[in-house]
Amino acid sequence: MTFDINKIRSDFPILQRKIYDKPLIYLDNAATTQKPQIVIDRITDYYTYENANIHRGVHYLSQIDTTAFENAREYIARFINAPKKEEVIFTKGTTESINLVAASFGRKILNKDDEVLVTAMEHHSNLVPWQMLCYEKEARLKVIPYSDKGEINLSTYQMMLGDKTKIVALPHISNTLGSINPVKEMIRMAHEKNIPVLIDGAQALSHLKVDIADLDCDFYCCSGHKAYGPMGVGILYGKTEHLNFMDPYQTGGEMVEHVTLYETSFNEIPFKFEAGTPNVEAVLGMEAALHYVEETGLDEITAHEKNLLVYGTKKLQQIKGVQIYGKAAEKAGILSFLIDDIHSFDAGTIIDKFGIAIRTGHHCAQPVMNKFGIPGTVRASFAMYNTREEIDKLVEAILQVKKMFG
Amino acid sequence: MTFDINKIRSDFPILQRKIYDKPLIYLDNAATTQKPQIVIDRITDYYTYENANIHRGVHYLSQIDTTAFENAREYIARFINAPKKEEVIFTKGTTESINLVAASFGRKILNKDDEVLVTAMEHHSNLVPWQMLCYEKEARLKVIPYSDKGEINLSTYQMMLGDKTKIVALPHISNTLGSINPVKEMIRMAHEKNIPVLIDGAQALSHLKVDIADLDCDFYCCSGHKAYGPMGVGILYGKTEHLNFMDPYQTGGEMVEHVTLYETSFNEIPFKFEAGTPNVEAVLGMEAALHYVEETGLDEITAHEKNLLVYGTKKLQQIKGVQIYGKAAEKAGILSFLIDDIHSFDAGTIIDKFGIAIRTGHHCAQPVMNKFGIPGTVRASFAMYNTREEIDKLVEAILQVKKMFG
Amino acid sequence: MSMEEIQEQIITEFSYFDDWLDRYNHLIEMGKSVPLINEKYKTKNYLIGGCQSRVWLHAAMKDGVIIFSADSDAVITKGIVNLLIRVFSGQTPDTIIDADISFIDEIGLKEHLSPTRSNGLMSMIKQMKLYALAFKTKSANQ
Amino acid sequence: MSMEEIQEQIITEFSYFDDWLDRYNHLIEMGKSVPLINEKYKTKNYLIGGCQSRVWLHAAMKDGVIIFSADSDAVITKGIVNLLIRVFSGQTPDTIIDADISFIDEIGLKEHLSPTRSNGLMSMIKQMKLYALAFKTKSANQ
Ligand SMILES: Cc1ncc(COP(=O)(O)O)c(C=O)c1O
Ligand SMILES: Cc1ncc(COP(=O)(O)O)c(C=O)c1O
Repeated sequence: MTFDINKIRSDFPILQRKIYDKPLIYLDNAATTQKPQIVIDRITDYYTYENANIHRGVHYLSQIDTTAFENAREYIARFINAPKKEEVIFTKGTTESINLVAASFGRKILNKDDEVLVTAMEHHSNLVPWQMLCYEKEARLKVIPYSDKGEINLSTYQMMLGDKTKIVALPHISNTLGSINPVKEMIRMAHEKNIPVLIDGAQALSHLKVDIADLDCDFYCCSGHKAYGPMGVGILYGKTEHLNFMDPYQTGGEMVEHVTLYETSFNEIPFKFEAGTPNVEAVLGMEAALHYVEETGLDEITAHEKNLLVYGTKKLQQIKGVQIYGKAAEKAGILSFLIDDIHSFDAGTIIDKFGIAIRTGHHCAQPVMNKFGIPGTVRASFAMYNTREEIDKLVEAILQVKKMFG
Repeated sequence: MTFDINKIRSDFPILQRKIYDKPLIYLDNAATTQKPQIVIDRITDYYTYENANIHRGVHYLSQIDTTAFENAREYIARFINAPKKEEVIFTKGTTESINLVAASFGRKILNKDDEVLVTAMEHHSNLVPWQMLCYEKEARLKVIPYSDKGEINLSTYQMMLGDKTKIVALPHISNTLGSINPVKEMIRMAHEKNIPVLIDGAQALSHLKVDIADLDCDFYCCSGHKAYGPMGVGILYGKTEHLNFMDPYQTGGEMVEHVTLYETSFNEIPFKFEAGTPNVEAVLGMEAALHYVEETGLDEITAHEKNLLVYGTKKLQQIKGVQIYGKAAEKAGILSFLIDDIHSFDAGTIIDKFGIAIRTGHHCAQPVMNKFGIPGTVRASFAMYNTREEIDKLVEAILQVKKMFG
Repeated sequence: MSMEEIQEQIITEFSYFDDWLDRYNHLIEMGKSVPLINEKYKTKNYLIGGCQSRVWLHAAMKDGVIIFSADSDAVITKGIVNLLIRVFSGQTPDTIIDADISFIDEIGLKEHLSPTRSNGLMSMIKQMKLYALAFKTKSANQ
Repeated sequence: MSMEEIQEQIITEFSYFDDWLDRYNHLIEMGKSVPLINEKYKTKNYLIGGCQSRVWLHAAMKDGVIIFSADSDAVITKGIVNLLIRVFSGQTPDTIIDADISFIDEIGLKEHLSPTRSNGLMSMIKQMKLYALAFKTKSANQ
């Protein structure tokens, strides 16, 4: 497999457009990725030829859609190497997946004075649900610290795993610092004490190989839209034993088996957790996206993004006054920085004028900002279609920022 | 405005396709509607030229998307005549909207021995969440009966509204019987006793005028995909006072205002209830769909569907052995029936062979089936693009069914 | 007859029908001759989940082969059940466990093979194979 | 000067700049001359929500007109605040309440007008109008 960046770029129609008469340079991939033509086509085809509500329909369209939907589940399960396809539940995104686990699993196992462990580098979506749960249960949220480089200290972590720890929730990759956390090792350590672990993989899917069976995590959460797929779909992977133990989260529609006015029995997994009409469009779109990633070559994508990170880091470090946040040895293509003491909003406003899409602010990870005592950062995050030339343009923009606010 | 059925039909590309070499006759609209080309185009355009994550982004794409998203909220709020646009919350569908209210409102106001009122004609999505809530709170679910015709008796209902009643949940239109319930009057009666009312409007949006201000309901729930819009988006309308009183449902992402590791304050409505990356694509698609409905003329659509209902009812009644379920005086374009004592699955399997998409089974309303002592019905449900000729074809198919199983 | 032979027979039988109408009429005919389950087995325990119509399936081991009987409240479903019983009933557990069911595709009933919950064919086959597995395990343990 | 005149003045001022770079440089210049808020008002109470940068806004009534002072931790935001203060400060509550703010569009800063939570321009204008309304109500009640 050869990684042909020109072909890849031509597969993403939005990269042909101009912003303020300049070619779009899209470096906001940690927020959401762009979509290749085949994903757009899949959606168009779906609504043009196939659209129907699935499950239980006897008519032709409903049948082919149901087949397509369940085949997509099977493909996606294989893509993340989930042991069983029924362990893959479709949600609307990472945030919902985590909330589902907090509500249906956390609420059932957590008691007063129990502990939930998270890191200090969480996205709010993997922090606030656990805060709320602990508040409700009078349990304690304990926070695993990390170094200024953005690395979790494994021995501190191991010490924190105690008799009261009922669940550990970790980000596979930090959306702010870019750290690729040693989750496999951390899962192993937790399992030694029989503690289940949830991984927030929002930043990992389609950027590095997600191998559920190898990780042996209890739950894995991710979003389609951050992995070249459509908005409105996410995955919750859960081990069968947990999913069977858990109560349903939302109820109604196809997730029930038998209903009388006063009693209801629930369907088996995964349907038990998929209340309401599923987002068939988005599931099929996500399947197409992961297909595209597989064909392009996930290892090659990972290597390409790592290259960009190394190149970008070097280039930014050459600019006087640029401070990079997040210097873990194992790091994904996410580059947070500040220029002198220029506010990220000021920097971002000017960088935007170059047609460059970067994100500024706290990136929904305010505790990370608090740690470093800053209100926000500028963040460039890479995807398979980014190039060194784009990073050079970013550098130009940064130099302009320095000139204007210097 | 003239209602040009040929133009309308040509706007829905799927209607050009064939099933088993016969033109598709799509009569499963209560399950999900088909999409006009402009909805498909809106989605394609979005991913081809505009896609970005919204809110807080300073870059161009994020800004125009945020504007488009919030404009869509404003347009949709106006479409349903909601008093304020912040009262319109985007969810993934009716089922989620109802679950949200049950969890964030119901759970907060309901105590032991309190009562929740629903009808005996609910879709499971407006039944099971209340069952579960009552179970959790040791409260009582009371069921408003209806006549064999499918009409709620208002004086019985009024008598059931008691001191212990804390919430009433009603379907605007029954998805099985087609009854258009007198919800305005029922809301008024409940309000006389200060009881809030939730309306399940899944079958109403885009079929008849939904006028929130006029209804004065406390909550209104509906889905985009049943109103010519994309899958994966729904609406929860809620009165400001309730929404402010309610706790968030899901947490994480943009719905927070300020987060430290141990404390979080929440954003204002509607954002407080929109955790995670919103489904921008689907919201814009839904806006396009409602636009299309407005341009076509909602009153004309309602009249057209009523015409089809009257015609279809007459035609079906002319077939010996056809029994129609649901004969309310006020009825939407939903026609449930059985042929002799032929199982709905048998009938549906044969009708499908004519290229006709109808639904069979319990339609996620098992209590309705129990009332009539049947395992399921065959259901034809109409949308703006259906025609009398299509109903004639359905009649042909039914005659064939009679011949085969007679 | 071996299972393959029965499948061939069924394929030949169906090959006489050119269109869906005749195929389904044949299926409906077959629905009438399904080996009826003893009424006492028409209970929840013998019900197969995941079908839109109700299907009861019973299995018994006799002289090393499994004998199936079944019923359904829908006629087409009965016809399908009958097909399956013709193929599987009277076979050994091992034959059933390893059975290839592609003949269903060849007789033009593929639509019933979709992995949905709307029709029960897949559930029926799964249940029959589960019975076979159970009997096999049981006899291995004896 | 009337509010319209000030707006005209600002539009003329910006019309000298052809490109975004000069316009933003001008805005940054203006950011330096914002009427600084008294440090004691730089508290949570005077913070405007919904801005990515922090904006503190204070208002006082003097001789029938409202005097605004403000600050922000971002320079561009300060520039925008300054623009708004030039237009609104020293005007009567009624003028402020009814003010048309389309001049922002004309000077090429429309991008800051989007109804988002990512920038605070809309929030600032809303807050200024709220102050005006509050002062108006107060003096009506006296
Ligand atoms: C009356 C009614 N309520 C609720 C629903 C659930 O809607 P959704 O599946 O879009 O959440 C439906 C759709 O099947 C319905 O007809
Ligand atoms: C690490 C991490 N977790 C969770 C999320 C939330 O994902 P979503 O908004 O798709 O639910 C994000 C995305 O912003 C993220 O980066």
